[in-house]
Amino acid sequence: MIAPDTAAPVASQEPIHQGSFWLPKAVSTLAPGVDNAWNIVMWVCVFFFVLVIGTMLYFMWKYKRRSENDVTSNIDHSARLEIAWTLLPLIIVMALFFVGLTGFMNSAVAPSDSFEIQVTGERWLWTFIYPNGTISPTKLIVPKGKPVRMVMSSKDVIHSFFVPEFRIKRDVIPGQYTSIWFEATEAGKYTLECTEYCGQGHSDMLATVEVVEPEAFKQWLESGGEDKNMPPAKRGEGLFAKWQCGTCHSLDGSRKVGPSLKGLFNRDETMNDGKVVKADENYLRESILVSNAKVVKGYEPVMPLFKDTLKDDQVDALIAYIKEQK
Amino acid sequence: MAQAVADSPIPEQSGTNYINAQKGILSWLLTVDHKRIGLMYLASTIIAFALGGFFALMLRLELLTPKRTIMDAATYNQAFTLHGAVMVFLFIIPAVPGAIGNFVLPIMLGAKDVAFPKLNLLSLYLYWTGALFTLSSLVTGGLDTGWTFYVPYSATTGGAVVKVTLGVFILGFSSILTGLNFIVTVHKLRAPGVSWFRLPLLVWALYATSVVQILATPVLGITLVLLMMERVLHIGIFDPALGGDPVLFQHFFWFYSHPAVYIMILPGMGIISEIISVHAKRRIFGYKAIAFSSMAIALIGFLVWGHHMFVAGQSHMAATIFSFLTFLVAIPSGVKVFNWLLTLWRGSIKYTTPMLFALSFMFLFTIGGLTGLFCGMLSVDMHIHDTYFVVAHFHYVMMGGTVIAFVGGLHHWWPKMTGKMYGEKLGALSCALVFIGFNATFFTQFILGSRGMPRRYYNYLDQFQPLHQFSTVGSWVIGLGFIVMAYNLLASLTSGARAPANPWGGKSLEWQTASPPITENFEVTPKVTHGPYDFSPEHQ
Amino acid sequence: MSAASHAHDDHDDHAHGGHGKDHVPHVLPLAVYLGTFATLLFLTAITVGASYVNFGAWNLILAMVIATVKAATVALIFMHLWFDHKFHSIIIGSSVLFLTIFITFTMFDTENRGRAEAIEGEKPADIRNPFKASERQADMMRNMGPISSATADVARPSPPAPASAAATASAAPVPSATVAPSASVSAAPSGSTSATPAPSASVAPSASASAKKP
Amino acid sequence: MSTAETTAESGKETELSPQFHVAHHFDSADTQFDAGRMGIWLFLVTEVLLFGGLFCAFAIFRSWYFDSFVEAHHHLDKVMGGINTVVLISSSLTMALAVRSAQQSKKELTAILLAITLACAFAFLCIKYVEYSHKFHEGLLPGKYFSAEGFHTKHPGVFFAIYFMMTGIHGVHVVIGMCLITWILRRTMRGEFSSRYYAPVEGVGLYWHLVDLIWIYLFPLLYLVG
Repeated sequence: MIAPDTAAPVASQEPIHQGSFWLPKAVSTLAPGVDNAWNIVMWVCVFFFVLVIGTMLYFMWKYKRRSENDVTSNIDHSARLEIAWTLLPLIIVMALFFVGLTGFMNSAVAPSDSFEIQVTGERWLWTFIYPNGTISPTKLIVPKGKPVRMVMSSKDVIHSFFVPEFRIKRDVIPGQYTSIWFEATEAGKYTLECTEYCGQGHSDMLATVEVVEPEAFKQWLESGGEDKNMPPAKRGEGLFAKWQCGTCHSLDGSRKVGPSLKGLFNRDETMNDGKVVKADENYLRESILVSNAKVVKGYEPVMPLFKDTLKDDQVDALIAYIKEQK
Repeated sequence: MAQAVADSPIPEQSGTNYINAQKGILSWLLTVDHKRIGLMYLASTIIAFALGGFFALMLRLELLTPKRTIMDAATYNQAFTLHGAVMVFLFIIPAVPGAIGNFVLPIMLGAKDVAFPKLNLLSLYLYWTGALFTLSSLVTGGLDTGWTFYVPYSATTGGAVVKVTLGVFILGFSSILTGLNFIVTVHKLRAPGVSWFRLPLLVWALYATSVVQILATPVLGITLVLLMMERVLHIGIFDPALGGDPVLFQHFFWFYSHPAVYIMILPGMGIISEIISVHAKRRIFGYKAIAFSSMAIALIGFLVWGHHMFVAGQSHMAATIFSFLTFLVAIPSGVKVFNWLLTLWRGSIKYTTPMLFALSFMFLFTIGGLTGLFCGMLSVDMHIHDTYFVVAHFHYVMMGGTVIAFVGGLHHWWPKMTGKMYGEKLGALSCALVFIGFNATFFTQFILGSRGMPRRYYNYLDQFQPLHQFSTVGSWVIGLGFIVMAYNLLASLTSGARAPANPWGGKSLEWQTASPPITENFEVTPKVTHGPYDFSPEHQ
Repeated sequence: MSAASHAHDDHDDHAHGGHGKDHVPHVLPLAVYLGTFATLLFLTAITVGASYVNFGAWNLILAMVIATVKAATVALIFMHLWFDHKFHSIIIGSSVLFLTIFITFTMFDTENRGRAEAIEGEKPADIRNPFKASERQADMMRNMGPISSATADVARPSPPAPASAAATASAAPVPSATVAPSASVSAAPSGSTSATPAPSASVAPSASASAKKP
Repeated sequence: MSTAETTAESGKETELSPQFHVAHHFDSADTQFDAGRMGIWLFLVTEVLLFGGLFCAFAIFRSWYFDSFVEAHHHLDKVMGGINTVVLISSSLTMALAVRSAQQSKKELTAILLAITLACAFAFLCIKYVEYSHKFHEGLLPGKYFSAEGFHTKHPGVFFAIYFMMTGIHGVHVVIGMCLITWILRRTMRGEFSSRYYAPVEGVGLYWHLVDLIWIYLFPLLYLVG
């Protein structure tokens, strides 16, 4: 069963599980293809490395200068040799190219029956939208053994969708859709990293990919990702963790990218246009949904707009949780 | 450095030479002598290298622990951006053509100076102006976009992006002028008897580099102008909201920046051809093959820039074409390495410091070049793109290649430049330190990268900490190696033995004149009768 | 190069500012210049005239051909390329060649976007919210060839994943009823940007395009 | 046209271009001039590629937003563009004739022709100013500032972004050309150029012809075809 979202916030990030010395565990159908391409080019390089450096070391030992008037060879070219070490490497690298191409083509076009999830990347938060409207930030839950196709676009700068265990990576670009697909072969939790530099929180822009059995996935999907009959404040706490509000808003009064929420409720806040506003329920609701409407003095309007992603009951739960922050 | 050279009390040489021909700061700042301009380029680029190296050590220090160690995320982002920008635009592109090329190329051709001496000085002043603009971002607002300035981040973030883009735009002109000067010099100012196939291979390499500088740098110019227009006037060519395309910026940027990595490596390869042949006292093997592979690298280098964008939303057709051509550009580099290898065969190798650097270049550049095959394969690149594997690859090729070659060339021509001999033991020690430190730092990064550690990460997963710590210790050893080298070279200025005209027994023209040479390079323009690597007995 | 033989008896002394023989310029007759000028004006007239006629795609090609002929005339005669060292022609020729490489290789990318995956050719209507589809996009996606739920149930050769999850999960092409969280905001009195309750049908380009099997 | 004949014809007893000596590192005047010309041609390569970036952007966005490009280019004034083309071509002629007369050591004729070229360049800029003010007035501005009505295609802003970048940078190069021509004009008045030494005139001439050459491509692409 998938832990409901309102469980305690994810303590530490999921590690990348190592498969071999070099590569992480192979958990998608594409991974074996990439791994054997890796092994092929690895052994080709080791062979050429040993050949070149071994010869060099041998020459260094054999032809070191014995006396100042050593007579050195005058042979300074051989057309056959030049042709040999042009054509042979050419053939080898062409083979490498085709090995790389096959793997790439498999990953380029998703199977037609793949399950589609829409991914939006925005500054330091991954959000996954399922076809039935369920929205799950920072946690991508996918069925095992079923091709899943991510259709991605960014809301601000370029990010990149990288799951080491699935060996897939594709940039997420504003103003354009990009797509990548995978079929997970093993249940478990894996890390999704952003690999295109996107600013201060680039290294915090992680998400967890949870591969689950298809039945568990179906139940989770129907439940819309959370159970409704929890006390609002508790649900608010879960949502606060799920949407990673903590990266910008602290609860202990310290200043981060956004203002702290400690003792915020019903306090008078001065906006950057000088007006003083009471932080009542309406102010909190509006600041969550349309954050750039009112910005506290001395802060930047960088908070994402949640008006299309958070439902009313979720906003109420969050407000209940903020009220508790004394 | 140049100041130390100019003012340090070099014991009175028997004759006058280009250093003591005129005295005083103005004689240096307004000189049109290619050797003095070369020395000033040397001093400026070494200061830039020290600054870039300092940033590198700060980065590695920060990565000792997964979370915050010594600086916060914003400072870290500025540090890796400036490390990249300073090292690429202020050191590795101008250093070899500017410092060693300016000094050695005219003498190797038997010419008195480069074709346009005043343009050469203008190139130096443009370098200083560009450096000023770029480094001014240190104090005003900083720059945290990475040295690649990817849009839309660079078009929307705060900081001194316009200042640095202007700085790099001016540095581009400095690079164009140097390239232009070298091409005309090689065509028009060869001494009698110096045919195209009697040119030293460093001249071929610098010629190929200049061709790339002329053809590629203007596109960087227009890219930066469009970026500045994007930021200031929001014209919308790169801004998706206004109909533009961020990936188009990457095409424009990499159309310059990939040939730029060949601007970086080709002069280094030229230096290696010189050092290996002279210190193995053997004719270079496959002269024509090496010369033509320099030109081949320069020209094919223009067809492959898309391999930086395999996963960047580029069409799959383009990715396939670029991957195919990327493998073609690997062939000439291979040909060069094999020919250098054969130059050692039946040679008489003397393990002087330049030779030690050349041999470590062979080791490191081979690893760098081979790991390029990983990045060229489309499916493998899907996994290792923008991870530490790519960081390790380009450090092996840029630092293990160009920097080691530059330092080897510096030691090789140090007697010619300063008239002083450096200490061989300290030189060997510095080479060993740099070699060991380099491998410790960057080979671990191959492992980090293939295990999934992304690039430009301030916080990283705990599982990568041991490897990062090992890499940081390695970077300290590199730092130590360069400090020993700096001490060794600077000390030689004051207490070094007087250098003979031809300490290594080289056969190319620069060894046939005094060290340090007179301002005119040669009393009478030499008449050349045979190739630059003719160590055969009758020409002993 | 052995110790370069010092040619002491070299007669035309290079050492300092050779007086050597003067440069004799190559001067063209006036008629050549006026002829080129007339050609250029004539070609300009043709290209302007041709632009009023609609040849479809040929307009661009014709304009480019005429422009190249004019450019070549200016370069060969006004800029003396015809009478100059051949290397100067190679220089300017190489610049045109590398410009062509730059344009064609970049267009390998921009012209072929969306050929492997149709979705990659599409541009979202609203950057800030890429998956709140505009009507045009939804229609386009709809008639991209819907995946009938039948195909989704075909038992796959690989371990037979229970089809039930796939059936319900695969996006039915019909705009799904569940309305995305309607952002009904009890408009704060002063909120200038109160988001009107937008019943955003969350059909985005989610009907996965009928991409070809790999 | 040997040197002796031109000296007699201009009836000047003063020695031609007295201030000119072959530079110490060149072995003859011919090599020095060839080197200078090759240097300028290499610089022209960088100019071609600088504008090349804009032509590439034009090509890509034209193929993407073909309808907005065609619609937007109707708003450009073909007549003004045509006049500008004729103006630039004639300035190219007068520049070439100026180089020719410098080669024949005809100081006055060179000065007159250079002045005419300057005048043409100035006329070009005036026409450009008229066009720009018309566009500013109608709101046909690049990217964000595009505020003209009556457009039913999506991206006319991109067309005007490229239009302003291309003609803007070309205009900057015309201004640089005018400064260079003024510098050459002053040196001609001081009698520095003759059949012995006219390299700077030829160099500026090559630069000016390239500026004209860029416009020869700009005009059909932006004004006629769009």
